[in-house]
Amino acid sequence: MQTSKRILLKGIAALGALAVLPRAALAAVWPTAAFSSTVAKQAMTELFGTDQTTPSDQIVLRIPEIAENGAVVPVSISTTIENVESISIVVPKNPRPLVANFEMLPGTLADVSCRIKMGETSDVMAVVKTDAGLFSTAKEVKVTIGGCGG
Amino acid sequence: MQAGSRTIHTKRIAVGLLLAIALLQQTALAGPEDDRKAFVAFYQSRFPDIPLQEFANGIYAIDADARQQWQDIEEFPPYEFAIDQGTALWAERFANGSTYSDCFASPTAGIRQLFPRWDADHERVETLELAINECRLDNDLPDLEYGSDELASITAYLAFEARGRLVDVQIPDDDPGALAAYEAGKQFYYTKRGQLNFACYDCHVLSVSQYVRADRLGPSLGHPTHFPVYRSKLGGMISLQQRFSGCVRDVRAKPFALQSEEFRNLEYFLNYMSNGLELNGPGARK
Amino acid sequence: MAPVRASRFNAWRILLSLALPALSACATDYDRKLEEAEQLRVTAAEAGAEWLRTESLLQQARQAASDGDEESALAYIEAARFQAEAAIEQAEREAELWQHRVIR
Amino acid sequence: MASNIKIKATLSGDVAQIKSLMMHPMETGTRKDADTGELVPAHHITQLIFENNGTPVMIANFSTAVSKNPYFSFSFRGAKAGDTLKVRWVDNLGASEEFETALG
Repeated sequence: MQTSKRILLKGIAALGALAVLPRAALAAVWPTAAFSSTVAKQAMTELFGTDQTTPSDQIVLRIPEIAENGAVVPVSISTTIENVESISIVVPKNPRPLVANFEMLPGTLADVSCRIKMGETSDVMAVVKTDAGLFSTAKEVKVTIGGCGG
Repeated sequence: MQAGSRTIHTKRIAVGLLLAIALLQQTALAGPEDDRKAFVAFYQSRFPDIPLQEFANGIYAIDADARQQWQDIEEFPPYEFAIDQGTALWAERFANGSTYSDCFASPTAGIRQLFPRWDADHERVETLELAINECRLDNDLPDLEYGSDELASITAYLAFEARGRLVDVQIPDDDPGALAAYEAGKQFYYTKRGQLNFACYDCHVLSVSQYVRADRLGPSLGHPTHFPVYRSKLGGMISLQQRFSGCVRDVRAKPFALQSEEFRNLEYFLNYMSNGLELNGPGARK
Repeated sequence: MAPVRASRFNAWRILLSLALPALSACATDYDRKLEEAEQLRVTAAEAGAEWLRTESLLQQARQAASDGDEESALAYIEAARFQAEAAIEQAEREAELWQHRVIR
Repeated sequence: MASNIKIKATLSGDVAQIKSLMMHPMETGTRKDADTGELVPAHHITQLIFENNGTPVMIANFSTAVSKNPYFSFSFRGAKAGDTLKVRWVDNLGASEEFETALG
């Protein structure tokens, strides 16, 4: 609990000093509004200030066509676009479309993987934010209802 | 006329007798090893492109898209937490100073493949789970609940330690009880049950690789090699018998208790069918 | 809760048996049918062939009866009885039939 | 007690690939408890922060839609053998946990 209190204080400190702190400290604030939004476009506007993205074939989104299990869908995103600031995963048909957002810091390579939950068949969008704007690619993932499993 | 028809009749009886003898011989000869060879031959002819050892990977030997997702999960599988917990539990000293190791003659890498085995003293099939609780009993400790995380962690650790060893279930021929247990397990496997009137055989032999709603049915050959498994659906570990229980429920029959005689015999039969395959547990499944 | 309900049901039955002899016959009918269905379920279970929902159907019958809904109770019993009988038949059939499926 | 965070790190040149696995329920807040029928409150990791020798190299923000027992992997440049990689997560209920490992 001690640790968590310290972290909370840090968060408050970061909020109070937004203008002067480097990006790393800035990002330490969890984007509540974007994550709470129930509409993909709104979530993106909360996070990026706009919901407009440029489709890009320089983003590699590796994700299954048919999810074995909607509770665990492996996703990998990488890109050759330069000066990446963040990579985000948006699943428009999820109750809360913004799934995760990864802040790239100096030295971080634009190549991330994780496992996500999907409530139903939906597009999965990878949104890459760079100093030149927002780029994206999307793939549909079918989520089916299992029979017996494993 | 009369003589002629009698001859034909006699001939018929003779042919019938011969057939009966042939059948009897076949039945008498069809021991576990013949069963196993026929079982393996079925899957090999059904999936000629799949190498025998691949069957240890279950449905992922058959379904490429699912295999990719499984491999992604195997990059860093959640069952590693269970292995860690099992490692710690295995090392713990009981109040009397002993450890689990003291109950088993083999090193940790040599334990998993000893089970299921015929326990002549108790006239029953002994599974790894049963043996762990026997060990606890010998040390005045209460049983671990079948289906508990603690027990699954220990079996996950022992499975991990035994990776690469071969399934090698023995049916000692000096004890008719062992063969009877095997036969009971075999009967269970082929018997239709439940409101849906399905045998294990119906799904995992006749309809293997077909879809049941969104799931593809896995082969029985190699099914026991990778348990216990982390099930994504449940977010936790399950034993082979918990999987049996799920299957029985899925065909709308009342499941037998974990570690019941029925399930232990089935485990004995199924493992025997997979003799010679590599142990690759613990596993990750959807 | 359950014992209270049961006694309420008993009281209701006694009342009925006093006032409506015809309906009280139904109550006995219920007991007899429940007992029969339960026996069949046990037979199916002993054959290792009990179906998934038979026991819960009988439980639902008892619940309906204790709620005073005899019609539903009898319907649940009938469903349970059907399942138990079908399971017993299945087990008898399978005692022989399984051998024809064995991979040889 | 074993840690609830596991890290697998590999170095190739000055690039470190970090794979992490955390034990966490990642409750969505929309799931009903099977026994009580009550909603299970949301309980999920919000942030996962990696630092190499004290310098942040990745901040991952998670919603409830990251799978139970989260897995996350990434790579960064400028690493060398012997560096201390620290990972820390914080969840929405204010709990946190951290883990350190040496690279290489």
